[in-house]
This record gives sequence, C-alpha cells and structure tokens, in this order.
Amino acid sequence: MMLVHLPVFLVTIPIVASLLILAAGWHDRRFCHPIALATVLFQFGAAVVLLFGVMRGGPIHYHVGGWAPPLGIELVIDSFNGFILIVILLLSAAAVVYAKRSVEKEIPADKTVSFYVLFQLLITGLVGMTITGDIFNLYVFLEISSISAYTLISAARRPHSYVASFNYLVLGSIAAGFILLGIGNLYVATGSLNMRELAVMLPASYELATVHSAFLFLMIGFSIKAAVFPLHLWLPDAYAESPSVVTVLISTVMAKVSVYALFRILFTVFTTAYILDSFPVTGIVLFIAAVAIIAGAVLAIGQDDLKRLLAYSSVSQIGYIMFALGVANQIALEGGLLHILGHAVMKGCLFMVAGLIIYRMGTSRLSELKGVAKTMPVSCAAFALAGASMIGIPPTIGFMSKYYLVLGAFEAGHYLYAAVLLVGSLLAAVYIWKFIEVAYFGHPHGEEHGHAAGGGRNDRGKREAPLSMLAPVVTLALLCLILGMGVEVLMENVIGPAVTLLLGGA
Amino acid sequence: MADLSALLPAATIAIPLLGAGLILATGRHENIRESVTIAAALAMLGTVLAMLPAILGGGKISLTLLPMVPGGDFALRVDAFGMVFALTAAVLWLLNSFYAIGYMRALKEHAQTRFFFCLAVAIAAAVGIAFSANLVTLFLFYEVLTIITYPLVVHIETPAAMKAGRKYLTYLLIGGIFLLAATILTYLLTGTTEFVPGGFLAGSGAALTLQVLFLLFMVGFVKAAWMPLHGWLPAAMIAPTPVSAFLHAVAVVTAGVFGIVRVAGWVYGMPLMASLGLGVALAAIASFTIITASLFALAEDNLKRRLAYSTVSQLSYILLGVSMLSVAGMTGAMVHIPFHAFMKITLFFVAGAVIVAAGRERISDMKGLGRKMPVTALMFSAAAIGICGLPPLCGIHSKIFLMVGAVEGGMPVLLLVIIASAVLNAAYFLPIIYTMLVDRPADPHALDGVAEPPLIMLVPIVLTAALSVLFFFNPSVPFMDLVQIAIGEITAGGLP
Amino acid sequence: MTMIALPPAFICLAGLIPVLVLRGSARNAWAVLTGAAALLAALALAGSSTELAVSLLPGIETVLLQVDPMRSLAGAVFALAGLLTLVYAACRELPAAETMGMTASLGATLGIVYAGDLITVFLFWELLALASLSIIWSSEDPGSQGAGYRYLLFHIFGGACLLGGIAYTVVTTGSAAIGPVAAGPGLLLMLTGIGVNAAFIPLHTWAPDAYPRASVAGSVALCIFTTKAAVFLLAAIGGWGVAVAYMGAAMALYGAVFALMQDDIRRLLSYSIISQVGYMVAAIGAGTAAGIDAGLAHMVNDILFKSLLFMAAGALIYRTGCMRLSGLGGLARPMPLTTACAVIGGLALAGLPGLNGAVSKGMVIEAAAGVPYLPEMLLAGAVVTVIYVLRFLWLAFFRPAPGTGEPALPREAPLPMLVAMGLTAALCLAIGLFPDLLTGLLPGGTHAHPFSPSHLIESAAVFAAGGALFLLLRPLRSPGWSFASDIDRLYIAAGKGVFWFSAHPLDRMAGAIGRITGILVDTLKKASQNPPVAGRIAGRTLALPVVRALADPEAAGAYEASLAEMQRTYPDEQIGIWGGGYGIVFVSIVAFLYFIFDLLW
Amino acid sequence: MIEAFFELFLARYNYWMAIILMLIGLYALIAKHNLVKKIIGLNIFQTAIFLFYISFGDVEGGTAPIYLPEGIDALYVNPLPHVLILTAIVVGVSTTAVALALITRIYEEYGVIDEDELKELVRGRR
Repeated sequence: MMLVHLPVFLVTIPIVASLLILAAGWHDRRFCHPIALATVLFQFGAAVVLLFGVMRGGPIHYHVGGWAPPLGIELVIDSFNGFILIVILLLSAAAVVYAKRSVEKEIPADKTVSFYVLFQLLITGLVGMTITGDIFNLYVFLEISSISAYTLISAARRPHSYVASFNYLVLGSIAAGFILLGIGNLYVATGSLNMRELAVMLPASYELATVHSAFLFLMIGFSIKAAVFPLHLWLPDAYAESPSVVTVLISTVMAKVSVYALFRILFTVFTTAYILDSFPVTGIVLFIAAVAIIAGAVLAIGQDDLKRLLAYSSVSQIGYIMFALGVANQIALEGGLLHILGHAVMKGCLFMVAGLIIYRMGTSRLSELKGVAKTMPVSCAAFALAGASMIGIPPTIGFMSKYYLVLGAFEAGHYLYAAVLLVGSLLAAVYIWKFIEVAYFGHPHGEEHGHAAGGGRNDRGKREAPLSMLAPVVTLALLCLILGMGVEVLMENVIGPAVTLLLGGA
Repeated sequence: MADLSALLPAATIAIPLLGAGLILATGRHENIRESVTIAAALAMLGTVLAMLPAILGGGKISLTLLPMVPGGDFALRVDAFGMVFALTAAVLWLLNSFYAIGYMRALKEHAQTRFFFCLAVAIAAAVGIAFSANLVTLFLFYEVLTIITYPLVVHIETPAAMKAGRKYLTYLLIGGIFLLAATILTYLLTGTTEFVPGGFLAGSGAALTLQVLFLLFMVGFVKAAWMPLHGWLPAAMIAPTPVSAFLHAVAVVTAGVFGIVRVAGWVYGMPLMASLGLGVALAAIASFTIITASLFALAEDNLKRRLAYSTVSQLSYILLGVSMLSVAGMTGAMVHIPFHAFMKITLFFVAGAVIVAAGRERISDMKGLGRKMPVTALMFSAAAIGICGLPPLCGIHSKIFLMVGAVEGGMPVLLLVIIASAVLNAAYFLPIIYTMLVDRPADPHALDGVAEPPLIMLVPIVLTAALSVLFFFNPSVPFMDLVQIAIGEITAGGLP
Repeated sequence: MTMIALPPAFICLAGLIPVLVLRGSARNAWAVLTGAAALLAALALAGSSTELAVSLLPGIETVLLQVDPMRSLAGAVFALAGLLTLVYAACRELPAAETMGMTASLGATLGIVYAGDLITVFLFWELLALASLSIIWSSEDPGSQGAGYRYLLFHIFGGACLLGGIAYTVVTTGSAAIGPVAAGPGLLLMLTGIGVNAAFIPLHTWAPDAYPRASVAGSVALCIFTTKAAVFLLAAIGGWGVAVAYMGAAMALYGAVFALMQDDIRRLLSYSIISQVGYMVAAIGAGTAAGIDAGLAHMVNDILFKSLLFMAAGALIYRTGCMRLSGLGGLARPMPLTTACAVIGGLALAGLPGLNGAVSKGMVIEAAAGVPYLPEMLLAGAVVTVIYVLRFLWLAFFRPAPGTGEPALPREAPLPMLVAMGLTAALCLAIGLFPDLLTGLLPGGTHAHPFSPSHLIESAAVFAAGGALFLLLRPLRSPGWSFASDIDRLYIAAGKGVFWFSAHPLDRMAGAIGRITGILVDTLKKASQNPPVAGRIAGRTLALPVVRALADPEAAGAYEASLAEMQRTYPDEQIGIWGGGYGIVFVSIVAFLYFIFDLLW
Repeated sequence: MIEAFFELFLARYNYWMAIILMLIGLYALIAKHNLVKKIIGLNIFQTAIFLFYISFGDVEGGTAPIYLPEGIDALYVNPLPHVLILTAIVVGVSTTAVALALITRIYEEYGVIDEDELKELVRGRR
C-alpha cells in the first residue's frame, strides 16, 4: 500500500520535512541537521527500493492525485532515472552528513535554519526533476532547485559569492526562459505535455520547424544549466564562491540532474530517430564536447585556487558526458552514464576534500597549501585516490567510463575524437598533479626537507578534519575504487538496460 | 591442492599489497616496518617458487578474479615467460629490500615509510604485469606501476627532483594512453585481448592497420626506453639508488620490454610480424637506440646516469632479439631480461654503495676507490664485464644467442650493430673500472675515512654478482629452461 | 682416467682463487705450482683421446676437452712456456692481479687449445683478453692505461667478430664443431676475429702498443699467449685461402721492417712477433698438411725463442731500468749469462742452423713453395730479420757502453730469471740440434731437415746478405733513430673523434630538444591561465612591428603601453557573464531564426 | 506577395510581439551595465514568454473556460497554457525577488551597482 505511493513520497515528504525543519529550527537550531539527514536517508532508501522494483517489474508510473495524463501529472521511474536517482541521493546523503560541521563553520548561526530548509528544497527539486514524467512539471522543479541554489550560493555571506550568485541567477533565468519557450513550442506542436505522449505524437511533426526550434531552445536551456562548454561561464564563480557543502551539492547532484534532463529530452521526448536523422545534432554535440574536454582541462591547469581548478575540471568532465551523447551508440552511452555516476562520486570527493582543506587551513590557494598532506594525510590520500580516478588510472571507476567512451568512439569510427578524449585525461593528470605535488612534495615555509632521523615521521603536527566530515570523503574515495572493480555488475543490471531504454529498445 | 595452487598468482600479488598496508600501519616503528618488508619479500619469493615446478613442467596457472570491461576480465595467467619476469623481480626485490634498508638508514633519508610503501606496491604491479592474462589487465598494472613509482622518483623533493618527476610522469602517462588506445583497437579488431601463444591478430585487419597498431604498442611501452622516447630514464636517476637499481634497472624498464615481447609473441606472433615487415622496423629502432645510447653513455660523467644510458642500450638488445624473429633471437631476447637485470642491479647497488660510503656520484671523483672498498669495486668490475658480454658472467650467453639469431633471422647486418655496441660497451665501462681499481687519487688523503659500505648493503651486492656468475655456468636453471618452454609455445604455430 | 680428464685450463682457473689470499713468495710459489700442475695435466692428456662435453646452452653442445696430437703438442708447449714464465716472474713479488692474469691467460690459452667446439673457444678467447688486460694494467707504466684500454677494445671487437663468424657456422652447419668455414660473410668475420689476435695488418697495432707498457714479466706472458693462440686456432680450423698466406707474408715483411726501426727493445720484439706470426700464417695459409705442420712447428719455436728474448730484455730492463737501445750497451761483460741467452734466442730467431728457428723456418719456406712469390717474400723477411737481430744484439750487449766514463755496472739477472732463461735456451738448442724432438710430435708427420745442403745454403745466403748489409750500412749500427708511430695514430684519432662527437654535438642536441619542449610546456601553462587574454596579447605582440611602422609615434606608444599593461595584469580575471552573455544572444538569435522559419510554413 | 507578407507578419502578430519583446529583454539583460536594469530586462524577457503562451492558448471569439449549464456549448479558450503561466509568473516573481535581494547585498558590500565598476572591485579584492 505504502509502496505504491512511494514515488510521490519521494517529493512530498522532503517538502513536509523542510517545513518541519523550519518549525523545529525555530525552536532549537540543533534539530535541523538530524531531520535533514533522516529525510535524505529515507529518500535514498526509497530510491533503492524503487530501483529494485523497476529492475524486477519494469517502469513504475504514478499518477499524482489519481489524475491520469494528459490532465494529471505523472511520475515515472524507469531504469534510467532510477539509476540517476540513486546517484543523486547517494551524493546528497553524503553531502548532508558532511554538512553538519561545515555549516557550523561557514554559515552564520542565525541563517542555519533557512540554510537547511533551502538545502532540503534544493534536493527535493532535483529529485522532482528526475522522477517527473511531465515536461512542464520538470520546469517547475527546475526552478525550485535553481532558486534555492541561487540563495544557497550566497549563503556564506562572502562578498564575491553575491556576484557569483547574481551571474548564475541571470544566466539561469535565461536558460529557464528558453526551456519554457521550448516547452511552449512543443505544446503548440502536439498539445500535450506528458513525455510519453510527446514521444508518441512528435514523430508526426518531426519535419515541423516548431519542433526544431523547440528542440533548440530546450537544448540551449539545459546546456546552460549543465554548464556545457561555451555556456559554462556562470560555473567557476558559482562553484568557487559558495560554501563547501553547497559546492559539493551543485557540482555533483545539480549538474548531473541537468545532464539527465538533457538526456531525457533528447532520447525520450525526441527519440534517437530525431536526433540522428531529422535534426542531425550529434555531430555538433560531439564537436562541442571535444572542445569542452580540452578547454575545460586547459583552463583548470591555469588555476591557482583549488576549488576553481576543480570547477573547470567539472566543465571538462561534463564534456565527457556530452561526448557520450554525441557518439550516441550503446557502448558510449553506457560509458556516459557510468561517467555520470563516476564523476559525481569523484568530484564530490574532491570538492569535499577542498572543503576540508578550507576548514582546516582556511585557504584553498595551492600556493599556500605546501605540504598539506603532512597535516591532513587521510584527506589528501582520499584526494589522491579520487584524483587518480579523475585521471583514469585503472582500476578506478574513472578509468572504466573512459574505457567505455573510447571504445564507443572507436566503434563509431571517431578516432580523432577518441584521441581528444585520451588527451583530455592526460590534461586531467596535469591539473590533478598540481595539487598532488604541492600537497605531498611541497615544503611549507621553505623548511629544508630534514633528513628526519629514521624518517617515517610525516605525521608531525597532524590535524585531520573532524570525523563527521572525513567519513563521507573516505567513503566516496573508496567508492571510486569499489565501483571500478564492480563495474561489470552495474553494467549488467542497471546501466545496460537504461541505455537500451534510451536507445528506444525494450 | 589444485585449487590452492590456482590461487597462488593472486597471492603473489596480494602479499606485497598486504605488506604495503602493514608498512603504512607500522610506519612509526622502523624495525617492525622493515621486518614487514623483508617478510613480504620472502613470502612472495616463496609463492613464486611454489609455482615454479608446475611452470617448468610446461603447465599454466590461470585465474579470473572478476569481470571488468568488454575485452578483458581482470584475469591472471602464469606462463613460462611471465615466470621469467616474476622470478627475477621476486629474487631481486628480496635482495633490494635489504640493500634499501641499509641505504636509507645510512643516509638518514626522510619519508621512509612512503618509500617502502611505494616500493611494495610497485613490485606488486610489476608481478601483476608478469602474470596478466590479457592486455587490459596488463594495462591496469602498467598504469599503477607508473603512478606508484612517481613518489619514489621525486623522493628527495628538491625542485630538480620535481622537474624530473614531471618529465617521468609525462612520458609514462602518454605511453599509457597509447597503450590504452592500442588495447581497445585490438579488442575492436579481434573481439578479445587474451594473450594467445603465437598471436591472434593474424588476418584481423588491413596490413596498414596492424602496422599502425604496432606503432601504438611501441609508444605505449615507452617504459622500454627506446630512443627517442628514453628521456625519462636518465631523468629518473635523481631517485634514491635502491629505486634506480630495482625499478629503473629491473621492474619498470623490464615491464616495458616484457610488454613488447608479449605483444610480439602472444598478440602478433612472429609470422605476422615478419609478413608486416615489423621485424625490420623494430630492428631499426633497436639498433639506433643501442648505438646512440652507448654514445651518450661515453660522455656521461655521473655514474648513475651513465648506467642509465647503458640500461637504455641494453634494453634495446632485447628489442633487437625480438626483431630478428628467429628462435635464437627470441631466446636471446627473453633470457637477456633476467640476465641483464641481475648484472645491472649489481652496478646500481655499487653506485649507491659509493654514494653511501664515499658520497661520490661522479666517476672522475672515484679514483682509487677500489683500494678502500675492494669488494665493492671488484663486484662492479665483474658486473660491468658481464654487461660487455665477457666471461665469466651470464651476459655472454644472451650475446651468443643474439648473434646466432641475427644470422638465423636473415639479418646479418645486425651482427655489425652488436659488434659495434660490444666495443662501445667496453669503451664506456673500462674507464670506470680503471678509475676504481687501478688509478690513484691526485690527493693521497682524498679517500681517508672511506670504507666498505655496511654489510647489509655489501651482501646483496655480492649475491647479485655471484648469481650473475652462477648463471654463466648454469644458464638453464631456471631461466633458460623457462625461456625454452615459452619459445616452444609461441613457435608451435610455425616460424616466419 | 677421470683424474686426467680434468682439463688443464680448469687447473689454472682453479689456481686463481688462492692467489687472492696468498702473499709474497708464497703467491709466486703457488703460481709456479699451478703452472706445473697444468703442464703435468697437459702431458698426461697427451696420447689419450678423452673427451669432456657438457651442454651449457640449449641446442649447442660445448666440448670442453678434446685431445688429438695437434692439441696435445700445442697444449704441452703452451703449458711449458707458461710454467717458465711463472718461474721467471717469481724473481719478485708481483701484484696479485698480474699473477692472476698470467695464470689466467695460461688457462685461457689451454682452454682454447683443448676446446672441442667454437663456443668454448670463444668463451676462453674472451677470457684471454681479460687476463691480458689485467696483466697490462698491473704495470707501473703510466702509458699502460691507454694501452690496456685500446688493447681490450681491439680484442672485444675481435671477439665479437669471431662470435659473428661462429654464429654463421652454427646456423649453416648446425653445429659449432671446429672446422673449415664456408666462404661468405661468416668467413670474413671469423678471419677478422682471429686476425685481431694474430695481429693481421692493419689490426696489429695493439701489440707494439701494449707489450712495451707491460711489466717485465708481464710482457713475457703476453708475448707467448695471445698471438700464438690465434695461430693455433687458424691451424685447427684450417682451409683458409691463399689470401691468408699472402697476408702472412705481408706481416712477415711489415713486422721485420718496423722492428728494424725501433729503439724500444720490447717494441722491437713486438714487431718481431708480428713478423714471425706472419711466417706461421703464411705456412697455414698455404693450406697443405705440411703447411699446417710448419705453422705449428714455427709456433712452438717462436714461443720458445721469443719468450727467451723477452726474458732477456726483461732482465736488462730489470737491472738497468732502461728500455731503449740508445741507452744500453756493453752489457756483455756484466751480464754474461743473460747475454748468452739473448744471443741464443736472437740467432734462433734469425734462423741460424743448429738452433730451433732454422728448423721451422725451413719447413715454412718449403711449405710456402706451392704459392707463387711466397718463398721469396719470406726470405726477404728473413734477411731483414737477421739485420734487426744483429742490430739488437750489437747495440744492447757488444758495443761500448754509451755515455762518458764507466756507469755503475748492473749485476747479473736474479736466479729465477736465469733459471727460466736457461731452460728455454736449452730447449732452443735441443730442438735445433735434434729437430725430430719436435717434428715427431707434429700431427701431419712432416719432417724437417735443417742440415740438408739446400737449407744450409739458404740460411747461409740469408745470413750473408743480412750480415753484409748490417756491416755496410752505418746507420743500422747507430742507435737512437726510432720510428715510433704506426697506423694506430689513425685509430686513436678516430676514437677521440667518437668521444668528441658524443661529448659535444650529441649532448648539445639532446639538451636543445629538452629545452625546446620545456619552453613549449611553459608557454602552454602560462597561456592556459587565461586563454582569451593570452591570445589577445599574442596577437598584439605580433602586430606590434606593423603598428610601429605605420601608426604615428604617440599612437604606437599608447598601443605599446596598453600591451605592457595587459602583460602586467596577466593573468586577468576570467571573463564573467559579459562575454558569455553575448554568446547566449548569438545562440538565441539562431533559435529565433528557426522560429520565424516556422512562421513561413 | 501581399498574401505572403500578410501571412508572415500580420496574421501572426502575436508571435512577433513575443519575439521583439524577448529580444528587447535579452538586450537589456546583456547590454545594460546597471544590475537593476538587467533585472528589468529579465522581467521583460519572461513577460514576453508569458504573453506568448497566453496568446497561443487563445481562440478566436472564445469565452472564458467556465462551466456552462447543459445545452449551451460555447467555444472557450484553451485553459491549460493560462494555468501553466500562472506557475511561471510565480516563479518569475520569486526569481526577481532573489535577484533584487542579491543586488542590495552587492550594493552593501561594494557600494556600486554598475557592472564595470563592480568588475574592477572584484578583481581588486581577489
């Protein structure tokens, strides 16, 4: 009985919870975190249950309030967004655990309550985006998450963060406007807003330019949200200036959901038939993705601020996912989805470590972090592991997704683009190594590396971050490895079916 | 028993990893840490030796750990050729551990825990390469080896070291990328990357494709330090000597040549190589490297760097042997892997011993060192003579086989290359021997207070040298026999 | 008989180890003992036909010990000479390395002699080179470093060539058995390889280069083994073309002429070795069984009288400390015994009937008769030989001592030297008087008749010609003029060239490549900090000359100032919404165009 | 010709209004340096989209979609776009609110609301 309504609970319960937080927080600030944690854990559990349900019994359709489409709003959970759901909730859970101490440190006490409320809303919006089957509903959830994101970015009260948030807001609103326009065009063309119905009706009017323009608007809109290369300009500031935990969330979960929406629109609403034949867009996407991979990495190399560096690396990594979209064959898409998961995990870990470093060292400028590994060995080890995954050192998950992508590209005959992909991973090595070198082999305040008698004393003055922040970091770092080893299982059970679904198979 | 022995390969790789973990855990108590290293080395040697009889019996031990990606499960297979590498690595790791302990303590080096940790992981990766059953697994360990050796290279953490480290990493990572591309291409062409004696690529693609693929492989195995892609090896000499000795004379470089031999014999197969004309290409590269590297060595005054160039040239002996595409040539190539390893590690050990005992790295400063450290100097001379291919050391055997192979493979021109390089080898090693043993320092008191290195370093030196001599008198056990088995496998499908 | 099956080579090599620990006379005694043991073993092997084969390498059977008449003869002689050398060397304590070198070279030579296949030969061949090197480097002579260096390079080269030839034999015949080599590259390589050791022209320079640099005893050891081992191998393989014979003749003449022009005693004798080896090569090259016999016989004799001469020379140098003819003289009185030995050796070398030289030289010329012009050339060589022998004896012993007044007269040579010299001299006489002692052992069963009229006339003529020339031409009797340079100058120059090349052009090239890549990387790094601005800077910098040329001064100045400002503030802020906004406007315009497009239909 | 012109411009004037408004909004958003004016531009942009929605939901001579008694079936406009636009408007308003809040913050911090000066200040402080 309850299980039937699980999908809607995914959205409703957090909203209730956010109100609860507000109420409880009013009473005592310390209630906020437990509630948030409980909620997100519930969501995660629910997501797992749903995914298993999908794996057993096929897609789940839930009609909100019993109104069947087209009038009612429909929640759909299939193997694709079930997978995405797991990813984003996993990261959200990690972020919430991480949030406690980081919030205490970074957010003004009187804003803690509203912070958690917005945080909850952000997650909710993203979850809604993921599971909704109604395209306008998608827009609404998008705006919910966006607005809470704008505010969260500036929550740390850092002057620059206001500017960053403002830039993001302007671009985000333009994107939202485009998306709205696109949706409107689709409605004009078909008279429906339900994704499944759209998918059924659209082929009739594939040659209609309304559809083309709708497609274009949606593409642009979501590309801006997902920070695909030429439209990424809001991203570095937003990531670099927002509080650590918010960075973690928007850099992993939010970016991923935008990409998910892009995939949804391209493959579910507009089927592969459209994007390959009537409006051949893949070539362009592939090209843009290649440029993004290189440009993002090159820009990342130039950075001195760790968070900024990671932000640009995100631009490059999003390029990897778009790459899969551009190649658009089974293997490449498998690689792409795998990279959605992998990048979420590793980038989350990296940003968390950046947060830890700021938490302890008070700065994230590489030039001031010489020898930080001696102070925070565990965090830096985690960074190294996740970084290795970012470079694509086997057997981490980063390598696996790269392998699939290259394999797909080769299979599709895009040898040059495959080369670009590989070069990208090399550049990744460069910017990851910028930190590794500084952290492990740099000497703070010009201290001559003492031939410390007997050696093995690199734990002098160890000041590791608090456990509650360290735990998620380590977990994610290990996940990079474990997921990499267990990649075959994922492929078999989750990603493989998801991709066949996307490609219009069973 | 069978199932137990089937797990031995995994154990061989797991032991050093476990040891690495323990090293990290016990880092604060040096003696425990060191004993962990030694214990792990012993245990690993034990497992390898435990597998030896089965392999010598012509058997194989296969083990699939877990499925990974299309084209390659994470699988191990121990065969004769892999055993050659693994056995060399296992024996030398044990000796090197003793030596390294002595060296690091004598110099009071910092970050020793990191050092021994990385060393242990590196050996695990090396053995993994030796035991890989397919290209993907090989690539996996290959990359791990690249990354984990970096901290060892930059150990002293001076700006110069960091610079060298970047160079090292750049070369090796680029190589890794090429190797990955080659692996995937192989998979697309054939649908598998599993090593098959005699190769499986034949007829899977156009001649040009396969030639390009081989080029990819060659660049991929940049660890073989063939010119002009050798730059990382001399740069890596800034590392502590045990690293130069063990990794850059044995593990890492051997991983490179091992890979090339694997690809030649187990992916392409000699007939295919011949029909594609790859033998000639490889021969050209190898010859160029052999001669040029020796010339570089002539002018180098820093002992370790000269040894590094000598390594570059000697590694190409192996490539040369492969390029001949004849039984004898292949034999010479394969058997040169362990033989060269034993002799070259001796040389590096001595170089390190000189640094510890006399604090000298330049050859020109070593005048008359032999009077103060006779044993060390003698061992050096012996090993150097062996590298020149003179009796009574094992180097001469590989030389004989290479010569025979050159004629057998119908490339008598290569004889001239080998002759020239023999002269050049002597030309750059003899002056060192003279300087150490015969010459006198300008200032008679220059060497006061210099004495033999501590026993824990001296013994490994003597042992490696002794083994090199032993292999001269008895090359068959075990290496030549193993090589014979391996050759039998890959030539079963016929010769070019 | 297993006890006898022990190869003499191994006795010597086993004897090396104690040398390391023993000191002083004990060491010498041990060395002599080892030599004696080796000799005994060699003698014990004679006549037996034992064979000792081990399979060292897969596919190739290595025969460590094989006995036949030729081998047992050569083995016995080498062992004997080696023993005598060790006795001679016992006069004083040598560096351990030198004693080991001597013993080892004896062992290596015996190994070559008794080897049953080419691989074994090769192994001992290389060992011999090493042993000789340790002898040379043990000398106090400052020149010994370079000499030893060049010596080993030559022999490494030779060894490698030999191995090449062996490889050919192995591949073509399928076995490494010792025997004639098929014509082709294999033959050429093998000939080069052996030729280096046999001091073929122009590969001979190491001999006069190294021998004089070695110590007194060392040079004796050197003179015996290397070249003669090569000769033995030539004989054992056999089946060489006439070309080899002519090469021998060339060596005979070349060596003799150069010997004539030397001032350094041992350098003189080194050239004399080349010349005498020439005789043997000529005989062996002639190809007949008689030729082989003659070659072997002459090898045996040369070993005896040449080592005798080197011993005598050594004794002189040991006592006087002077190694140049120009500085010696009048030593007949203070050192009668040495003088006697030197005279015997010299005359034997010159080929005086009644001494062993005449025996084999006659055989050689007989054997050479089959080849056109060969005997004549060899006789000419013999004449020159007579001259330089006379010159050597006259200048060293019989002419009045140079310098004013009576120098402190040197004492007679020490006992061990005398013993060794005496025994050798006795052997020379014995063989000279009773040739069958030697010829009876020859494998081909050839017999020498040095006292046959023809031979007597022949040698008389040679001596007459030589003596006459010596007496007539004054300069021959005057010391001091020495012709010390040979084609080795060429080799040295070439070697220096290689060193220079690797030290300068090669090194600079490598450095340049490294630097260029470094610059590229740095540029990339800097540019990556803000690509748009970097691009703008680059563009403006490129345009700068144009602007300077065209624009009026202050505009150009402003331009430069702005450029400088840009470079100063680089890397600048990342471009924010501003640039991005325009990008968005662009894409939206595209979208709108689609929209209007839609309206048309 | 005339028909085509008529067809293109006059018959679809509502679309044209939307497009023109949107471009005006975008222009303001991008080209204006005053942050407040940017937000105004944003509003124009959004409003244009709203109008677009409403206009295509409209039907010639349609009445408001109200439930009518039996028997009378009037032609009424499509309600759905209007409903959607209500949501969109709410969203737009809240966005504007956040934007203005941010602007005030920025003004407190930097004392300017001009983009270029702001840019300078930001660079100066970083």
